[in-house]
Amino acid sequence: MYIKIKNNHIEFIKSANPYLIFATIFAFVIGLYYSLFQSPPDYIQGDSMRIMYIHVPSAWFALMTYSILAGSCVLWFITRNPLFNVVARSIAQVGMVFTLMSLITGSIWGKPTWGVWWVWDARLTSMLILFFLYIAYIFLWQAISNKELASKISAALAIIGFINIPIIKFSVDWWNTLHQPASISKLSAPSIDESMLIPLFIMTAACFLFLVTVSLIRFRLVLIENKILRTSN
Amino acid sequence: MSNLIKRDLLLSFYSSANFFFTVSFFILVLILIPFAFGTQTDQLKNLFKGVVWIALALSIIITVDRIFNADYEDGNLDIIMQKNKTIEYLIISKYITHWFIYCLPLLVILPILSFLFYLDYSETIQIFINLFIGSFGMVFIANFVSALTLGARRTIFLKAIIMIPLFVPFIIFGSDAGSWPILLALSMLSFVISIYVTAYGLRLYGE
Amino acid sequence: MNELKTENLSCKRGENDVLNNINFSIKSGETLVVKGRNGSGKTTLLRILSNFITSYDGKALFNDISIREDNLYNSKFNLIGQKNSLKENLSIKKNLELWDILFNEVLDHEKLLEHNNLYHFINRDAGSLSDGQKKCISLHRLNYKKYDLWFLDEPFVYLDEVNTHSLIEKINQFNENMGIVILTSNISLPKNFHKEINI
Amino acid sequence: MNEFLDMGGYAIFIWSSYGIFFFSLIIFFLINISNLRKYEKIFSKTKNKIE
Repeated sequence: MYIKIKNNHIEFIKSANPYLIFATIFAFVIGLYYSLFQSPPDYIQGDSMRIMYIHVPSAWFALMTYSILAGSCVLWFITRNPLFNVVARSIAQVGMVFTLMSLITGSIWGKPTWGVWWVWDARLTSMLILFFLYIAYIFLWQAISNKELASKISAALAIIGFINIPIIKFSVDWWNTLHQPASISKLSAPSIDESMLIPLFIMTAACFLFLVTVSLIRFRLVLIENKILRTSN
Repeated sequence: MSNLIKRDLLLSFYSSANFFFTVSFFILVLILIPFAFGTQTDQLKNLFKGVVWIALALSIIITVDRIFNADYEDGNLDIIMQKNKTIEYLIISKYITHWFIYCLPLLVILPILSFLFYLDYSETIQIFINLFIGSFGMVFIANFVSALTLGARRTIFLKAIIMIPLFVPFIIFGSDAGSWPILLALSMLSFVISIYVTAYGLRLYGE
Repeated sequence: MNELKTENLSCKRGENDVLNNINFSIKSGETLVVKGRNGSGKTTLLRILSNFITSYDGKALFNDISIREDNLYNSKFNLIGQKNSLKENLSIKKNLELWDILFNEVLDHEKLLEHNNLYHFINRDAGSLSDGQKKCISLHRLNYKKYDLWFLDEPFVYLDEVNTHSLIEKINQFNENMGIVILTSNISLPKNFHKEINI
Repeated sequence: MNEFLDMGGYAIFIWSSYGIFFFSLIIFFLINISNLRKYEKIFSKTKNKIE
C-alpha cells in the first residue's frame, strides 16, 4: 500500500485551505456562542464549568494526536512509506499546542474547583509528561543534522513514549492511592448534563477542524522543507 | 564480548577521574538535603529515601555521553562494531560495564550515606535492594537514549528531557519500600525495549 | 587465493543515488584505488564493503559468498577510517594498549614505533599531537597481523613525503603477502597501483 | 451585560482561559502560515537556480 503524494493532491489541499479556515472560524464562533450564552451554569461549579468546553476538547485532541503520531510512526516502520513520516511530523506541533492548552486551561479551571492550581493526580501528571514527549520528538528531530536519520530516530522515540504514557499513568495512580487517597474523589469526572453536551460537541468539532486545517498547512510545509533539504544536498 | 568489557573497564580506569566524579556528585547531591531542609531526624530520613533516587537519576544522566558518544565521535565505535558482529553482545557488554563503572560505586557508598541520614539496617537494606534493581533499568534506558542521540552532539539537556519521563516510574516505585518486584518488572521491560532500540540506533549510525 | 568483487552495486540514500552500478573484482596481492570527487560516495563504498551499510542493490561477494551472509568476513578486514580512533585525553601508549585489547593481539609497539620514528612521543597525550602525527598513529593499526583485506579511507591525507613512501612500501609488502588493499583518494598518488576505478 | 461579563464571580478564570486558548491557537496558526510562505519563497528561488 504505497501511497505516493502527487502534485494534484497538494493542489487539492491548497484549494481546500480557505474553506477549512472559514469552517474553523465559523465553528469556533458557534461554539463560543453556545458555550458562553446558550448553556446553563453547572449547579455545583457555577459558571467556571464553562472552561470545560475548551479544556476537554484540547485534552482529547492532545491524546488523539499523540496516538496518530505514534501510529503513523509504527506504520512508517512497517510499510516504509514516507507519507507516514510526513504525517507524523506535520501533526506533532499541533498536538504540542493542544497539550499545552489543556494543561493551562485545566490549571485555571482547577483553581476555583479544587482551590489549587495543580493536583498531582495521574491524569494531570501524564499530560505533563506527554507535553515533554512532544518536545522531545520535535527537538530531537531538529538537533540531528542528518534529517533522514533524524526522522527515524525521533519516530522510534515517539513509539517508546507511547509505551511510557500508560506506565506513568498506572504508576502515578498507584502512588496516589498510597500518598493522598482523599483528594482523588474530588477529581472524578462530573456527570454531564445534556444541555452541556451540545456546546461541548460543537467545540470538539471546531478543535478538530483546527487540527485538520493546521495539520494540512504543516503537511505542505513539511513537504516543501523535504524538497529544500533534498535539493541542497 | 569479554574483550570489550575489559577494554571499557581499562578505559575508565585510565580516565579514572570519571567515576570519582560520579561518586562525588552523588554524595554532594545528597549532602544538599540537610542544607536545604534542615536537620530534623525524621524529615531527613524520608527525604533521603526520595532524594537518593533523584541523585541516582542525575548521575546517570550526566554519564550518558560517555556510553556511546565518545567512541562514536573518535571512531572507536566502528572498530567495536566490526569486532562484534552480533550487536546484541556488544550492547549487553556495554550495559554491564556502564552499570559496573557508574552504578556499582554509588551502591557501595550508599550504606555509609544512609547511616549519615540515621536510617536503620532494615531500611538501608530495602533501599539498597530497590536501588540495585532499579539502577539496572535506568542503565538500560540511558544506553538506548545514548544510542539514539549519537547524531545530536552536546545536547545533554535534550537527553535529560528524553530520559527523565522514562525514569518517572522507577522513581515512583523506587521510593516505596516493598516494591522491588515492580521495579524488577520495569527493569525487565526496559531491557527488552532497550536492546531492540539500541541495536536499531547503532545500526543506523553505523551506516 | 581470495577474491573480492562487486556486481552492479548501487546504493540509495533517501532519494539520492550515492553509488551507481559499481563493478570491480580484485584478487589476492592486488591494490584497488577508488578515485572520485568529494561526496561521490567513496566512503559509502568502503562502508558497504565493511558491512556497516547493509541496504544496497547488487552484489558484494568475497570468495563468491555475499559479504552480508559470511559470518567470518568481519574478522578478515581491517578498516582505517577518516577518524583517528584516538582518545584525546589519554597518552599514545594507553591508546595503543586499548587497541591491543580490541584487536585481541598484543603488538611490540616500541619496536614498530621506533621503526617509524614515532617512539619519542609515546607518552604524550593524543590531543597534543598534530593531525599528521595522529594519522601516523592511526595507520599504526595496520600492523595487526591476521587480516586478508585492508580498507583505507583517504590514508594519504595529512601525511608528509617520508610517511607517504613508508605507507606505500607497507602496502606493497602486504600485497606481496597476498593481501588485498582498497584505498580511496581524491588526489593523484605518487605511484600507480594495480587497479583504479572512478566513481 | 455586566452580569454576563462577571460570569457568576468566575470572570477572571473564564476570560483568561478563553483568552489564552484562542490567542495561542491564532498565534500558532499565523506562525505556520508565515513559515509556509517563507519556505515557498526559498523553494522557488532554489528551483530557479537549478533551472
